[in-house]
Amino acid sequence: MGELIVFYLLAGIAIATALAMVITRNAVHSALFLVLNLVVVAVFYLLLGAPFVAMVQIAVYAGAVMVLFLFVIMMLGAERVGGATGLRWQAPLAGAMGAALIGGALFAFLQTPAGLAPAGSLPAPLGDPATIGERLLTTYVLPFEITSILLLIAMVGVVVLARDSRSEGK
Amino acid sequence: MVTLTHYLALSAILFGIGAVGFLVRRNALIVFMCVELMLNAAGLAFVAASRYRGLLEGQLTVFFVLTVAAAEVAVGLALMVAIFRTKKTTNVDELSSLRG
Amino acid sequence: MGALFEWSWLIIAFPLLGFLINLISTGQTRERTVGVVASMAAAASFGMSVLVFAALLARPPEARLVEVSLYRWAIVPPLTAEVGLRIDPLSTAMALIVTLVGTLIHVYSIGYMAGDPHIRRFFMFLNLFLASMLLLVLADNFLVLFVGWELVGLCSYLLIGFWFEVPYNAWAGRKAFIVNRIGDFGFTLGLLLLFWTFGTFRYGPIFEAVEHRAVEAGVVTLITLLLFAGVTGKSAQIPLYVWLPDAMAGPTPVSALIHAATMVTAGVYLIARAHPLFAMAPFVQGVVTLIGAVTALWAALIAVGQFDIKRVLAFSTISQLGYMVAAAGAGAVGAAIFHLGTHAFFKALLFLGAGSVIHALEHAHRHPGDPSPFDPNDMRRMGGLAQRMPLTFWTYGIGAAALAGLPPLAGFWSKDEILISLRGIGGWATLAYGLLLGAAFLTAFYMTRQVGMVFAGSPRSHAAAHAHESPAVMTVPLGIFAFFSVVAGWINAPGLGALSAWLEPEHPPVFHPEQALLATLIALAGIGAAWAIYRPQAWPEGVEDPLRPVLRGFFTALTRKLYVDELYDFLFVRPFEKVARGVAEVVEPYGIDGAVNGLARLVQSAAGRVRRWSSGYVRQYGLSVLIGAVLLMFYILWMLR
Amino acid sequence: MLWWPLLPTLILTAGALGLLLVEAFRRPGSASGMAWGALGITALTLGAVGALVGHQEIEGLYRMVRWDPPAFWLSLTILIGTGLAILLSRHYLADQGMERGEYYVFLLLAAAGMLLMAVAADLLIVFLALEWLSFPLYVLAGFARPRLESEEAALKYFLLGAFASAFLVFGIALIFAGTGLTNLSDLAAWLKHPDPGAQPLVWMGGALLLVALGFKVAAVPFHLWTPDVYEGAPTPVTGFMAAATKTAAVAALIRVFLVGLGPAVALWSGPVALMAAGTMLVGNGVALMQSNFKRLMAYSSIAHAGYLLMGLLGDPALAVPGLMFYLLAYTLATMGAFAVAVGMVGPEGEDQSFRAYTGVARRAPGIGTAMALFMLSLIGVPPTAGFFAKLLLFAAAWQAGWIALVMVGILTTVISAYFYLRVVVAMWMGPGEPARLPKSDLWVRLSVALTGVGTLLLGVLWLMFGGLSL
Repeated sequence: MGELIVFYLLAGIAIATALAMVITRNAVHSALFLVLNLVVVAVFYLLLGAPFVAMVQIAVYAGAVMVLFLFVIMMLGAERVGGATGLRWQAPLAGAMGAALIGGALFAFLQTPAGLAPAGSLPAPLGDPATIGERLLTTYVLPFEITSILLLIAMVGVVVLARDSRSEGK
Repeated sequence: MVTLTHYLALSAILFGIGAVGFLVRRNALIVFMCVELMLNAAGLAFVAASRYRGLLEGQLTVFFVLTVAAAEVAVGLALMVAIFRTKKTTNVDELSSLRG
Repeated sequence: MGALFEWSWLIIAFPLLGFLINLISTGQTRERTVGVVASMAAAASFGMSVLVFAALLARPPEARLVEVSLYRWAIVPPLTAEVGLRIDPLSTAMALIVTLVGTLIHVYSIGYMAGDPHIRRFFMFLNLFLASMLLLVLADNFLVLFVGWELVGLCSYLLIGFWFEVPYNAWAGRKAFIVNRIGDFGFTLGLLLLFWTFGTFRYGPIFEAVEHRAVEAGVVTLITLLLFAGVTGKSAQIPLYVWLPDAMAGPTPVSALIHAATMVTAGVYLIARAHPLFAMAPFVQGVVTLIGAVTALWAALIAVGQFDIKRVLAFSTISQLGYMVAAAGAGAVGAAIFHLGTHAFFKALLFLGAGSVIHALEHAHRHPGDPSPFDPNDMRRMGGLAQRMPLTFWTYGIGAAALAGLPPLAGFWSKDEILISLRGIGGWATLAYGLLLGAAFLTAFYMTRQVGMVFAGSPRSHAAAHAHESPAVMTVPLGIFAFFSVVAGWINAPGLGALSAWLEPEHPPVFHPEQALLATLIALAGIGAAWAIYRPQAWPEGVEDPLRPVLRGFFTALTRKLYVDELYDFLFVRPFEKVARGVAEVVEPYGIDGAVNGLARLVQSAAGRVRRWSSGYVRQYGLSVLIGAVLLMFYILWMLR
Repeated sequence: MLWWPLLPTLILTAGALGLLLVEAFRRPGSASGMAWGALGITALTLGAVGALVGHQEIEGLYRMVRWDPPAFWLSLTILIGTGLAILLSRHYLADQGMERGEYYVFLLLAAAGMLLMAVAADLLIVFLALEWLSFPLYVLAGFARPRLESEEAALKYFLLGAFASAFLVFGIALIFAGTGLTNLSDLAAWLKHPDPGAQPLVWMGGALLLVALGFKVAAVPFHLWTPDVYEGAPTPVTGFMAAATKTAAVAALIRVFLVGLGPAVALWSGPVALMAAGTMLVGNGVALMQSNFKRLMAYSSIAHAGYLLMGLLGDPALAVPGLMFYLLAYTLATMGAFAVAVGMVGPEGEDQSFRAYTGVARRAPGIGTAMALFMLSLIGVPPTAGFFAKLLLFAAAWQAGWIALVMVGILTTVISAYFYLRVVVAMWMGPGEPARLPKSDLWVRLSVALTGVGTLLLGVLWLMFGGLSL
């Protein structure tokens, strides 16, 4: 029972921060609400026996990535955007479609008896960094290497995109 | 008792909110943040499933999704900065010269 | 002897080789060389055809079917197609006709096209056409036949628009293309249905299955009907004949070879080839016979009111194709192919003769440096050419008489056999018989009219007065064709019957003296009636056409081709245009001719609405993705019920 | 631990990274050396692919990747598209003043991601390969920076691509939640004896995967990004996206839907058929309205996505070879058409409206003939490769009972003749003298010639595709 209360409490915060992020006008506030949301999800990860992923979530996502976001928002002065839009039906239709997506998904999940199963046993050492590290270098060595290449591509891509082509002087 | 269905429902709600946000916000940066929210929702579903199935694979997959998302953020923000230099805006509705 | 058949693919390979040689030869090649190479390729193909024919002739009649496997298309189990050649009496007869006529017209083109800056392109297309036509004829399955069918069509469009600098020519090429697409749409469906029904495209297994009645008659009826849709396009039958008159925009040798002697007969060949299928669908046979006969009469009628020397011949071709289709539809394959052969010779002769006249008039007109516009095809500007171009006149006269059906020329025998074959079947065939007799009268009439207008009397223009006989490279083929136009009918003459025995050993040709007499009398009546109206003495000065006062308004209708183009415009093009304009403001940045693009406009108006989705807004694109996702999800939920 | 299936990807990646080093240290100046290097690496990779041709099935690296005959054909097609894109780029980059060596690095990296997609045997690899091939494409689409259209194209592609990949990840999550599996072969085995309690999750996940892959292959209603991105991106990149990316997306569709979700075909065939029909109709229909060549080719690429989707539904014994053949034929014709388009670009800028093509063929008949050939192949007129390709896919769909869909396919093929021929008509018969003639750049000419000959020859050589199956 206590478990359930904690879940609903955290879920409420997660949904509230997500909604706030979408609704608030100021981009800086949006980013901060997203950070909150990411932290709440990290707490869920801890509850679900995934301390390593929770740490990565906090460090990489809530930490580095969102700082980058905030930095760019500040740099561009893009807290608010002006200008009218010609898309009159966009927001109501998008809202309706989003509601339909959520409603449909919930309906399907409720029809899934397998999903109602109690938590399986995840032996404690499985979620810890050592086990994950071992897996990363055996079964998941290929995705691991691919990810490193992806990071490299992103890095070079950023350099290419950010370099001011007008002042290259080639 | 908290079941997998609870977690999946929560992740679907977060995913839906993110998708709607993508479609209603005009600031490219927020639009992109909404994508992060959606990926985050998917991550929650993975970890929960991992827990309820007693498998580690879900957690590992989230690790990869997180890393790739970080890389994607880098590319995306660089792109937005580049456009801002040319067009002085991050309003996606003003970037609609290509059409038809 | 068997080894020779293994080499029969050379028939197709020679023209292809000519095409390739001219393709890779440098631009500096002398234009004469180009023509000679192409002609030699065609001649080699003819030689090979003769060899194969002789080899087949040496066999006993029941063994005259050789299937040469060339290529095993080991695709995947359900679709195994073997590419091979089918050497049998029908295909060798066709190959002989195609290569012989083709070779002669290649030679003629050397003279006719001399000086054209794009002569290399011309001969390349001509050789490619020949190879494609032979592929169509010699193929042993419907799929390869279709490949050839499309290839000859492609060559035809390219050659109709050969002088594409003139917008009309380009338009004519496109019209031919699009009208043929309509027919080929049916053809494609027919092929798919055929494959679906029989599990193969090959003639052998299909005919075997038909023989054993292994398929339902209803399906075969549908298949043959769809195949016939393709025939109406390619062989210019009602209602899709409208492209052929405009196809005369191409150079004259092209008109002679492709649009008279060979390609347009592909439809007749298809019916003959698929005869076992058609035999199983009596209803379709009736439809084919009747459409052929109506086309024959209809086109002959329009030919009476034409002034363009080549257009008369074009409508005549449609009419004669109607004869062949009617005969093939009635199951008289021998008669149909016989007429196909004789028609190839005398119609090629007529076209080349017309080309010779046009050539002469063009040169005579250019000579004094007169800049005024002049249409060398207009028969109203001719007259009195008999004295100035005697060779052309005599050969043309022979061709005209053969077409009119005067004994003992070629057309007489073949037309006679078609008429006989339609007798005694009863029902629709009797009606067709009557229609074809009427068409025979009109044929004699319009050919006499043409000869009278072109060659008799006195010149009606400066150019006609100064015309000279064409060079030998053009007149010699005329002589050769004239020779064949006289004798080609004899191979099937009574007592000999060689061709029919070759094609259909079980059906020897019959000769009814009273039928021959009737046909001759009808032809003479047509000639007499025309001569009464068009003889120089009866033709007062300044009258455009002495027939006009006789027929009045109806003559105008004939000159306007009985308003069929206008009717199609009214029935199909205009409504589409109206709907299209009403629904959306279609921006048409590139002028497309309304005559053929009505369907496109309709689609465009619908597309205009869809296009508004591409508004340029990222968010809207995203919304479309989300809507798609929701639709997919609800489909899944619906399946989960 | 068998890593052979990765050999082509590895060679290409290593080569690309080597080029990146060269670029970092080379002196400023013409980047043609980089183009030569990229070509050489592509050729080397082709050799590696060729070395693997005989192998029927290799599963490797903890069953993450798998080599089989489709992998061979997909890799071959991707590399051909890549090689042609490199040939087209040199002249274009120089003319447009964006001659930077990183361009080739990104081209090769994108191709490496596509090669990975061709051998993917696990949903995780499908996701990573999709991102791998997308990152360089985002950069390449915006490579003509600071030209605004190029940047706009890049941002649109990026935002929508990220949006779609979120659907992909969520879809994989749902499938994992339902089955605990991400391996595609295991998934197929699971679906043969499914746990009914988990089926809704799996099917929902499948639907979301269809969204993401439908986006990548440009299927209706996920196609809207295509024309804008194609128009704005540098022309050789557009060609590369139209040809190679399409191949990679089809590879993903084959892997996920024919291998992984194959046993559940009865469930997804309905929506895929609707998508195929809608894609053929919309792609060909809206193409009629276009007056810009690049947008026309974008709608052409959408239309062909429809035919390819139809291929997913066909009898696999026929449809899979059909898809391979179709992709090869489509790649050749599309890259050929883009080669002509690149040839029309001069230093003064780029005009891709039909007006710029008016009468060009009369002055350059070789180019005009080749373009006519490409357009005929895209329509599917025999004897070009496009005809046999369409024939195979139509026959496969017909065999599987999708007769109405085949009818739509034939009908839209007829419609497509109008707009493809408009290009040919403008080039051959358009009024007036051409404003500009194609450049006599050897590399561009070479690609036109290669694709032209290929389009013709492929029609004859399709017997090579015998015995090819999943």
